[in-house]
Amino acid sequence: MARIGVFVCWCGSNIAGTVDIEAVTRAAATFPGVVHVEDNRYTCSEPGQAGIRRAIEAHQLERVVVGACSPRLHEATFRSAVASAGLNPYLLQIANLREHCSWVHRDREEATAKAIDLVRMAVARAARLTALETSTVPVTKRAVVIGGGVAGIQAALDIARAGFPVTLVERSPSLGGHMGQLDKTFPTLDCSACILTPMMVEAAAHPLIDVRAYSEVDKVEGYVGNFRVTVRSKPRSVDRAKCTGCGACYEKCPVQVDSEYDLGLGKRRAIYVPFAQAVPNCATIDRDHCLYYQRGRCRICERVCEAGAIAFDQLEELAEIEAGAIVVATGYDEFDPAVYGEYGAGRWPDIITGLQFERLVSASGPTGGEIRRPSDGRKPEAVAFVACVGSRDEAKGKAYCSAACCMYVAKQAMLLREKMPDTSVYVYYMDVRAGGKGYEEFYRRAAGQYGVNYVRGRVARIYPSRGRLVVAGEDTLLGRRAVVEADLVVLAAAMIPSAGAAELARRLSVSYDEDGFLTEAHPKLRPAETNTRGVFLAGCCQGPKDIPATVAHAGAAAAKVIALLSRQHLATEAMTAQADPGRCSGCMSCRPVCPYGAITARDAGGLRSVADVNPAMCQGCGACVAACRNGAMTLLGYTDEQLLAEVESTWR
Amino acid sequence: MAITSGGAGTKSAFQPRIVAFCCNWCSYAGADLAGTTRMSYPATVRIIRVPCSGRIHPRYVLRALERGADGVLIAGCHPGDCHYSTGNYYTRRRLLLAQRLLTHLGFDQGRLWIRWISGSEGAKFADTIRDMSASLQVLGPNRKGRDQRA
Amino acid sequence: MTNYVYYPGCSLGSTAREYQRSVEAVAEHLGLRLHELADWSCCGSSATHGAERALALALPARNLNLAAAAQAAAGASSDADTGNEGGLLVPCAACYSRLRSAQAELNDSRDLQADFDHATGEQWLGGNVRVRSLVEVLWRDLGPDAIRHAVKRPLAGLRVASYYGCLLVRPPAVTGWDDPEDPVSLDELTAAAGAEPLWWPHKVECCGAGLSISRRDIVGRLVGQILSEAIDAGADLIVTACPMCHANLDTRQDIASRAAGRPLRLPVLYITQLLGLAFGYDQRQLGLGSHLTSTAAVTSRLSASAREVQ
Amino acid sequence: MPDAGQPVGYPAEVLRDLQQLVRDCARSLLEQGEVGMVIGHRAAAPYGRGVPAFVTEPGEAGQLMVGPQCQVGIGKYLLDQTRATRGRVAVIGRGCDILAARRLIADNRVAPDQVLLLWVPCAGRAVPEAMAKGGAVARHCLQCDVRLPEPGQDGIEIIGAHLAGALASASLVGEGCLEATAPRIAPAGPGADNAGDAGYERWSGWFEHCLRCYACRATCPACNCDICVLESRSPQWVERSTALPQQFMFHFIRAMDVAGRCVNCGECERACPAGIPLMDLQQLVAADITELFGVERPHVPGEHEPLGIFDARDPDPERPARTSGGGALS
Repeated sequence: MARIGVFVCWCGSNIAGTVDIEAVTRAAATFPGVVHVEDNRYTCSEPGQAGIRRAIEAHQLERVVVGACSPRLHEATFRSAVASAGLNPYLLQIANLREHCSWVHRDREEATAKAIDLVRMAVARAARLTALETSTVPVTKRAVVIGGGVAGIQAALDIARAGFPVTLVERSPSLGGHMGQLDKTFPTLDCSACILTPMMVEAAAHPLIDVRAYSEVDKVEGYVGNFRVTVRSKPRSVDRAKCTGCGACYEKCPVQVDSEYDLGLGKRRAIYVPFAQAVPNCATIDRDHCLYYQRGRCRICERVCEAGAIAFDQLEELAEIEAGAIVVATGYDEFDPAVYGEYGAGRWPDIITGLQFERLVSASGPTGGEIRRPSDGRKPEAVAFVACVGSRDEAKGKAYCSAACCMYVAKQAMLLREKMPDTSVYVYYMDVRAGGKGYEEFYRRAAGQYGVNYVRGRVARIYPSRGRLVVAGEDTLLGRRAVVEADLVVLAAAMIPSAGAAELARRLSVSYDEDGFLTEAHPKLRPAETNTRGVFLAGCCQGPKDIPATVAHAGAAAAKVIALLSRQHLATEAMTAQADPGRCSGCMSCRPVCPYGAITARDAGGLRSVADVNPAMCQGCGACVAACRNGAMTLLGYTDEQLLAEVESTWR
Repeated sequence: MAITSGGAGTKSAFQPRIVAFCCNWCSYAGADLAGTTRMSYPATVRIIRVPCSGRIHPRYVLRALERGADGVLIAGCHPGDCHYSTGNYYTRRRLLLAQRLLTHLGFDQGRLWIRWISGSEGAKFADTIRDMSASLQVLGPNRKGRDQRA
Repeated sequence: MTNYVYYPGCSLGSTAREYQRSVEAVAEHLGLRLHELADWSCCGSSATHGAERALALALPARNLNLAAAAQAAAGASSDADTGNEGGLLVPCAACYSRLRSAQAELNDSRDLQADFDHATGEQWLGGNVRVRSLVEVLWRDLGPDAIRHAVKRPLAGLRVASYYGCLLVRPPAVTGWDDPEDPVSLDELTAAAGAEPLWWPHKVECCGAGLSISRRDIVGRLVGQILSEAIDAGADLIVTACPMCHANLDTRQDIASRAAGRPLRLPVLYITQLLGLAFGYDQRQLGLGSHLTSTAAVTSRLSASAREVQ
Repeated sequence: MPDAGQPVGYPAEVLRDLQQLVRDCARSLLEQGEVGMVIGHRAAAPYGRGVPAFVTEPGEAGQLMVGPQCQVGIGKYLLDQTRATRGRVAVIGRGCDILAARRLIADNRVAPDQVLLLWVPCAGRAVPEAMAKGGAVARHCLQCDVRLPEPGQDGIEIIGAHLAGALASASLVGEGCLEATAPRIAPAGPGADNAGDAGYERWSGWFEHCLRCYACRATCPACNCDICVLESRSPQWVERSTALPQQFMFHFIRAMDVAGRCVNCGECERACPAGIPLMDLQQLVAADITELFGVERPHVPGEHEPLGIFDARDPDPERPARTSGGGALS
């Protein structure tokens, strides 16, 4: 039987006022294993802690029970006191005599009786406590950021500026993401490229940032502090070191292809740089369309390239990167409005999406910023915007609100009115959601001084008639049909997680919701973290966001990464689950309930496999213990023996 | 619960015994808050602190009754707010089923309470203990599955 | 030869005789064996389903129960997963919609089933009767190719606006065999018959049949818009599969013209009449004479194009 | 009314054909070396009851039998035999035997590639005592929905599919035995005989006779741990004593651990020497799982255990349980 010391705290009159301390100490002395009892006015005070240390030495105490305030207040305090006396800090048990007793009961007799019970429970539990050690794992001082849009760039820059190396992985040939396609940004109407380009350039130039564009994450192994990320770099067929981005190659290239950057509104060549400010400014050959790869001849680009950068035989490269933390910034895609047959997107060329309109209005766009109909190049006399296409529609689209559309529609409407004051602009909307600094004012300006006609109601049908587009909807405020003849219709399509995000999430064992957005660790308190320790979220991969929210989110993720990477070692939880390989029969019922993917099946030989908990990933919730039928799984610090000891001693 | 009599202090003939398993992050904190805001509830409850309600095996319920409890409270974070994100969802399934099983065996459903109490719901914790005590007083002492030594 | 339990519905015996006749002709030509449902009664659509929900469920449910029995007897499959065999064939879009909706509602709720049992004194058995629209059967079971092969006289040069109306393909949860907003089944059938289907915007706009008697002003406007769009699209005629729509579009062209402020004259045929022509049946067999708006334009055009062929 | 000799349900000729098919199948499997062992049933003296047969030689295949006399479940023997046998092990059994095998596979106790499952149509397991009174099958067989093989399941072959029809319509209960085959406990609830005190007394009555022989655990395919919590001394959940509280704890723990994993094979109850209606209890729990969590056929081992997953819309103990929409007619 372990030698137990009990320390009862008066907490001034907070406990002593209602609880008969003397009676408690008298009772405590009779509990099995108790060899020393004392009481202090304030056990948490320096003299009080000194008393504990003295007693541990004087009476060779092996367990310490403190009857005082809530362990949520002073557990840490007393643990260090116990530790300073050379005892393992986890050999301490606290009885909550204040919050759970003296403060909630008025009757001295009842309160005292309960206090005695609480101390008995604590003593019984203490007798079964075991020494626990927090092991540590080293931290690889590098972060991998997946996704090179504004979120990824922001996160990468913040981390690099704090002095940690970053690998920035981007799927497409250039950084920039969707923000790089935008013309102006709300609510300031400043030029998107003007704020994004410097960030892209700094990221590319930063000595600590290794930009790997035209690359994808193949595999992720390991755990917090010790990830191994396999990055596959697709062959550009151009030597990045030699290419100067002069453009000679794509001026001469004979093949024309729809430009991804211009969303099909403009053309690019088979060898191309997606856009003028692309980073890295290096050409890429689209092997699916290049004549040489398809038919074996041409090679004009090779001839005209003075730098001799063309490398037709380039192979894809696999790189394994050791990293301590991972930031997911995979962003969003546009919802395909073709789902709405009644809107005719995809059938009629003059019905376009919000992102396409950005290209149409952008000076770097296919029309040089002149707004013309894709069909006949005519300038539209009337333009209709339809908000919430795919958003807030459980029937055909997504249940959620895409957050940015209301504002960008207002912005696009303003830009239109600025460029062509004679063009009338209509906006069909459900509600205008302008919850952001300066947003409501911005929307008011659009509807007011810019003279944009806002029509509250959903559009039922859009169809061509006499060379124009009839937008038939309802004005729910006036309660009548609202039919408009427009020359151009812009559908504000919903944001959905970018293609492959869910697949990536599975590789990271990060959960995602039914819409495919990655799940944060806590909706309010840990919005940039995931339940997989060491994996963080930035931007729209977690849910629809506008640029300010995305940048803030990315900064938050970066801060978490910096905090993690600035540690030499990570202390693992001391109170983690542990599978007894001798008892485990390998049914793995524990695995699905673990929110951290910390449990794996380990071959135990002889056709047997057993559960194995990675202490670095385990957070000690104990769900696996309740899922385990035969008691092979235990949670250190909350073992069945310890809890049962409490249950069995609740009443005399 | 309709009955609210038999609150703190009343020395009625029978004072029920409640064993409460509270998750550290929400319900245990809620109980703390009830204290710091000086609420009062009957001294009928003994709280056992666990990291998450998901740690609790249904076995504990019967064991508590076996060892003299008249009622058992399992308290965790509200569904969706679990500190470990999903623990209490499993608790909900497991203990709802345990409750059914107990009734199939002839136990009174009212012996097991499952409640979601957040760290800010000190009042809810106090009310829960008050209501539970009252209804257990109506049910009377638990004989079923009870070890006579307890 | 495929067997179908056949539910004609009230209109096919009265205002839509020509639909009845053309359906039978087409069925015969395509080898669909129709067994009329014995003792069938009103499906509860139009008047009832707006008036009283209880009756609007009890009436169709009764017919579905009969169908279940009939199917069992006829040995036609009543099992959803045995492919394209059999089912309860309903030519009228309104009847089809009512029967399907009621069935879905009852299947979803034990309480409603109990109420039905209570109300009718029989037990709900209609749960897995396959209620099939005629168009669905022609388009899905047989398919455009089969139609194409059955064609004797291609309707070359005929420009057709297919009008689906509100009930044929809606709501998707209940029908689910064609796009509710941009359906194509009728268009593909007309194309199979050698005619030229036109894309036009008012395929599924409401024609106001429900208000045909009470609010002629509204009906005039709605029919006016539909006819104008069809005419502007260059249609020679409209085809439909709904007696309600047909009656409305066919008989309201005067007030429609008044409402639109332009003369609107356009023949409205049932899809089966159109197919019948392509299959070589003559106008009388198909009841082409019984329309208020003359179908002469169509038939003359056909004979014209036929002559060109010779 | 069939006489005592003739088995309930199985028409004699069907039984004969089925038996032949089973023997031929087993023989060829062993001859071709497809498997190292076939687990089935063989007749044992003196009453000709079916006992487990572990056939390793083609010559022995002739001793295999099928039918109502085969009361013992054989699926769980895979646990030992797959470890003891070189080559795959085949189970030729009824739906419940197949489910038992699938339970072991789902629990990672047996590797799918170690076993070959052959599903034989079934008309229930006879209850020995009922033979005299015209014959009856075990109560849980009446609720059984896997008597006839379900085609198209990978890793499972079907024997005698063409004979299933004949068994589908088979009568399962002789007139003399209707009462004997009625469930012994009804769902708890208003008026139910095991609700509240009355129910507790009934269970006490049953549990008083529990010998703690562990036969229920030994035969249960869902109880397949190598080391059992019911025997653990630390933590000690159940004492060796057979005092009533310990009995309740014992059976509560077992019922809870098997909840959502029980394959409805009825082995626990068949093996129980004290005649405790353990299967009825499990069926109540299974019904709860379906009602509470919308899990259909919880006795069929699936990808997840019902208690190993959750649905955010599960009924909440703080709010009254979901109810179906109110009626519109009448």
